[in-house]
Amino acid sequence: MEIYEVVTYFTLLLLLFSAARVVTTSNVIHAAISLVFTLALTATLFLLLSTQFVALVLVLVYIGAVIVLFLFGVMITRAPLGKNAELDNDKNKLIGATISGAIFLLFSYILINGFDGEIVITSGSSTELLGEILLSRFVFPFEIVSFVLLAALIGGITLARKDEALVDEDQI
Amino acid sequence: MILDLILPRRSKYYVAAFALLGTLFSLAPLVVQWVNYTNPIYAFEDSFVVDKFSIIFKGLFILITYLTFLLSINFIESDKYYQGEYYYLLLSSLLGALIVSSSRDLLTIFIGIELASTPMFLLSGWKKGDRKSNEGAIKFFLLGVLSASLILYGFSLLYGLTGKIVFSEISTFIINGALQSSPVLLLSAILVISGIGFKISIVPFHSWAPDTYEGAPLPVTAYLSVSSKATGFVALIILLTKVFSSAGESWGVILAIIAGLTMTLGNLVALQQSNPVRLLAYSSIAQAGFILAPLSVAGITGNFQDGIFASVTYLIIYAFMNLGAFLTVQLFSNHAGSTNFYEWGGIAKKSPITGVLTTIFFFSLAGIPPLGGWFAKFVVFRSMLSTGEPIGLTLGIVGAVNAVIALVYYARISKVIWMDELKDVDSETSFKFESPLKVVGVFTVLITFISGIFPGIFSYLGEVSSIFFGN
Amino acid sequence: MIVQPVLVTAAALFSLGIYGILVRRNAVMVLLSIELILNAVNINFIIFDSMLADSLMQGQIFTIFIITIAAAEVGIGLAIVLMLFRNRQTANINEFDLMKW
Amino acid sequence: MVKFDANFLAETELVYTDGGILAEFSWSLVVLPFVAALFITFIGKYLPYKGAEIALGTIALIFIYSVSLMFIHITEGVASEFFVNVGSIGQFDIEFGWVVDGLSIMMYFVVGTVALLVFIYATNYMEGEIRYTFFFTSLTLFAGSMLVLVSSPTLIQILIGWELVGVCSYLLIGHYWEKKDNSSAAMKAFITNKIADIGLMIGIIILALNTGTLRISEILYQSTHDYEKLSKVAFAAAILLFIGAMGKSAQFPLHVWLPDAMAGPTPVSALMHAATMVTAGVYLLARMFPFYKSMAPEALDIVMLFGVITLLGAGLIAIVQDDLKKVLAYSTVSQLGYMVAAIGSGAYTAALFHLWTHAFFKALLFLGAGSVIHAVHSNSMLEMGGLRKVMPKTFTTFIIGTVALAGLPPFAGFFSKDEILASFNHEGETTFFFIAVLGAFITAFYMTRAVSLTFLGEYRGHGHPHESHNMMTTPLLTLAVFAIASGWVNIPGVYTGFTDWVTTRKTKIVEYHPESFDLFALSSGLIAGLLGIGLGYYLYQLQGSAETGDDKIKIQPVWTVLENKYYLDHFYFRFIIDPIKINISKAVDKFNTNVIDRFINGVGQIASLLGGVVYNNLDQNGIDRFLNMSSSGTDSFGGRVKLLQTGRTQQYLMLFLGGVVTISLLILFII
Repeated sequence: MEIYEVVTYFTLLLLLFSAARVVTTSNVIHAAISLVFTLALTATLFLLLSTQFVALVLVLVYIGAVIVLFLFGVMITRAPLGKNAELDNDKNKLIGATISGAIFLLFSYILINGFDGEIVITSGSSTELLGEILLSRFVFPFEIVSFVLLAALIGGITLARKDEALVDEDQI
Repeated sequence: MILDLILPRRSKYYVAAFALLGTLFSLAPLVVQWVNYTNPIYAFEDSFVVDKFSIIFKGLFILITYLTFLLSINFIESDKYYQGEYYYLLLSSLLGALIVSSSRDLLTIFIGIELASTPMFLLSGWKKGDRKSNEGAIKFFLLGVLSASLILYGFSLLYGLTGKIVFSEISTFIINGALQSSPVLLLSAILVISGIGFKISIVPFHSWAPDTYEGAPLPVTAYLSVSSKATGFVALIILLTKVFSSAGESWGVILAIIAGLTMTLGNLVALQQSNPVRLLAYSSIAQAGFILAPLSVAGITGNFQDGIFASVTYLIIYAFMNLGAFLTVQLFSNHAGSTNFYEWGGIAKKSPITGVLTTIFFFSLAGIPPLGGWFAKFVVFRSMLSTGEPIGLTLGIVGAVNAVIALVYYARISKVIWMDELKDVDSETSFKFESPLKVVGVFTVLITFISGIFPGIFSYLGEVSSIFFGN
Repeated sequence: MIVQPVLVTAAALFSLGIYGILVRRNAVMVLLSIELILNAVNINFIIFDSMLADSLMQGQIFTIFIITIAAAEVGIGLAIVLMLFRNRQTANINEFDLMKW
Repeated sequence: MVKFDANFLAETELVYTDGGILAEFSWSLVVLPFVAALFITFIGKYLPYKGAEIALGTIALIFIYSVSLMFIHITEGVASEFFVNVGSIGQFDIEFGWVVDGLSIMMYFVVGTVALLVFIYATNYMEGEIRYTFFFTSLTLFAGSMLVLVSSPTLIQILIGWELVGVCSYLLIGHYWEKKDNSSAAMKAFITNKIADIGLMIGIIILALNTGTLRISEILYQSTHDYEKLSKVAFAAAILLFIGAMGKSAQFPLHVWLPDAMAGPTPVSALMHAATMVTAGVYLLARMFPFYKSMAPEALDIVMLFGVITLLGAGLIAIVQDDLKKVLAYSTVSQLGYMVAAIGSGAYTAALFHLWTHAFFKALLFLGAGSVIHAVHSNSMLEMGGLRKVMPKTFTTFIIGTVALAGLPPFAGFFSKDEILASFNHEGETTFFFIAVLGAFITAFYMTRAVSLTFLGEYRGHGHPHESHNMMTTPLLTLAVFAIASGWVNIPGVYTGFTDWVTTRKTKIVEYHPESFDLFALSSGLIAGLLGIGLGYYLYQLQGSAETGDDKIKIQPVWTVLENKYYLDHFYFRFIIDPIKINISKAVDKFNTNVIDRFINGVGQIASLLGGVVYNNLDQNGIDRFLNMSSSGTDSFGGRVKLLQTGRTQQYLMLFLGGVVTISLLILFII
């Protein structure tokens, strides 16, 4: 399993690196692309853990749809493209770093002490079984999630729609 | 059994009246359930349950939503907003709340919470042209998503620790494995409390509330401060008692501190407010502290029955009186066209009935008998003091001080509307008090009075909470 | 292989996301950071699922739901940002401070 | 100090009748006012007398009912209680109900009588005032709330009545709410009372939790049977209940609301300061007396201490007041101090007896003052004087009230004050006894001052005062009869009916009661009273007229004293280092006639100076400033706290996450 472990650690490192890029780069597009990399690496990790279906969903939903949505959002809000020093709020950096650092230390302390299990790789495709469980045991949440999506859809369309009649007079 | 969950779907027909009817009809299965009730019914391998606790809360949620609809009718019509979408989103949120009250596993409760809050993100920004509304929405949304991810992280730790997602199995696993004081469990409890603390707007997770309340359309604000908060509390009660009950001593102390802070901060800042909606926002933060207090004491002592009873009683009474308070604020601010209540001097003379209603609701919030808020405070104080624990006593004293502080601003607003000089005496604008709003007023006033004078109706709750904790 | 390194990586992702939402000015960037956080949660669930060799695959199912809901959240978030942008011509969340105190 | 006396309670297996149908229907006493208030609100405006007739009729019914209850109580002795269960919380039953026993019947009678007379008076007094109908609604509610309180067999009902009284007083004090002062006075009363109410509420909860019941009779039974559980918390509970009583009965330092409450219309002041509201605290202490006596005798000492402080402090303040109603207000506080101190000393009957007589003569004095104020359209005694000629009826009745308050025989106050003094003497509380005697002296002094300034001398105001309408003087005359005769129901050695009335309870209270007059107490009280009157009369009457003989300068001594007070107000209290010395030397300068003169004047000066010191530094400035400061303190703190709310989303997020981190660190590494 030597190779396997090396590959996993390498993935993790890359994951960390690209995640750091997401929040530190001063280029909007780079941040979005880094997020794509992060998600792709996550999917790789999932594949390594032989949870193929989830990896697939991640790739399809996130990389296929969400990121496109993000890029779309970036374009539409005319966020300054290219390098831009204005992207970060410098005053917050120190506090932000402190808080996130504290959270990281705290979490890793607890996680390292709390879990010491081995990863078990179940070989073979589990997708069929997953689908079965999803539609029997978890059919109720499955139904409900459709409501969430529908609500988001309806609300999102309503809010994002341009609507001259409703624009307030007092806006600049 | 699930009929009451399916019924709200009718709202897809986008008609206000139909939504109202649908909501009312959905009460019917609840009544049937209540009458035929024998034992809790479980479904989906114990992840969904119908017991008296959930029935009561479903009834509460449906009633509140019904009243919110009534509040909304005029608002929506007057501004020509998207009616159908509005009602659909409110109903989705209701559905989420209903699911939360019945869910008994991590996934279901999470989806319930999400379904309850996602539509609210949208609704709080419903006044599209209003920048305050937009701003409230983005604040609400960002903090909401953050809180959801905290809850999720907490859930993932729980899952990792126990490998289970059904509450009863988790808690059995924890007790069998003697994991009560495992740091992982505690961390996950903290994350879950923080995440839900956002929904119930307790300090320090409260900061979105005043801004969002101020920006959102008033009926939505009323719904946020009542139903959304109640949903959060139900989720918190379920999670704390069904999952984390064995670690009660740890989270009890923290919750007690939070409750004390929440009351004090909410009240002190409320003293400063001149906008009635912000005042109500801070007051509802303070009230959340009162609801939380018995729960925290219960965590320390392990006497959940008492604590839950007090919290639930307070929550239910609070729901109706706060809704009423929002109603009157809506009426007055519509009339006065000003969001500074110091400019409302003598406004009650324009509509004495509304003035009386305002006074009733605000006094009830302040805990003056024989109004419902008094009984609620009594129960809460009782449960805080009954333990004899130093923390309970301290919290009782903090609560007592706060009850006095709160009276100052509650009484101030009713003083202003009655006793200060009438501004622009000659303005001829007639006072509008539409009939749907009247229904709300009558209903909430009735509940406020009945709960104060015949608190006996809440004795059922004692039974209910014991059953709830018994299974 | 042992789980700790993966868990710690997830925690790091989580913290980085938090750093992002605290530091980024542009609302869209904040949304990106939130995606990082949710991704950290996903990794957690999957890793626990593998660690426990859960026959019910509850972790995987949870992850699928989270991905779905995250997609919904992104939609909502972008709708709100869009609305804000239309009214104020900026997506800088620090300029949204009409209401305070 | 107070010795535990195991025999003060005699177990009686209800040797009294249950009062029959009359007692059974006593709930109507409580329900009637509320129903009436509804009627007044909704149809009052359309009636010929704008709702006053409903209020009057209701109170008349209550009066008749209470008289008949009193009658059967005197003939048969009634002690019974009735409960209606309205639900339960946990193991507690929440019950409302009504209790019919000596104590409550006495209170029904007092409330009924005084309220009836005040209502009659008010119909005329308030004529043409704004919100006439609303005034009667709240007045009826006020009386009704008081009845809720005194008829209560359970602590929870007491709490409800307690708060209701507070709310109604808020409405009534702020009746002329167009004036800012009035509405702030109402707020002050409301909030001060609320502070005390919270104490009461917590005390009640503690009691209930440790006895498992909310019924007063059960708690009293347990407290006399030495229940282990109760005795542990008894002291705390007793003190908390007393805090509640302090608020309502205006005991130091929670008395600040009462003088301000004078902003309300005079009939309200009369009702509030005589029969309702302020008696509630004393009533509560009396109702819980067996509990205090057997479980928390140390708490009784504290009660007594506060009572004595109040009676002396408020009495001194009353001396320097120029506002007629404020004199009476501080006098009420002082008399309440007597009652509370009496309860504290274990003199249960004496306290209630003083409550009983005080209710009548204080109502009389207030109504008389109202009559005067109505005539001269001013509260200030500086604008009165010489009114005895134009208002003979008011003058006569006011004099009767004054003498009754000053405690001269055979007026009511004499007997009740004497009984309090006698029991102090009996208990061996020498210091407190002399303070109380001093209090009696002060009482007589300031009342004489008030009478002199108001009725004697020459008229100094504007306008043309005239005698009030019969609707106002009739209640005065009736109350004057009570002020004379109400003391005769409890004359040691002659007739002690009152003792039997109020000790007739489910568990009969047996306590020390003098068989005959305690001559020492009697004479010291009497002498103090006479001295006070004499000194007052000398200072304010004789001296002024003797020196000049001129009408205009007849009021010279008044001016002198007031000038000094003015001086004190604005100068002395800023440089408080040696006020007494300068003042005495000034006094000496002014009155260098003879030694006695000097001495007498010195006493008068010192008394008023002391009063001024107490008033300006402790009462108005000290406590007021403290209250104001604490409220502005919370305000400014709130102001600072609200700065957290910056409106910036990211700072909210920081607060949020910072909170999570802090909590995690706390919970994981500290707790």
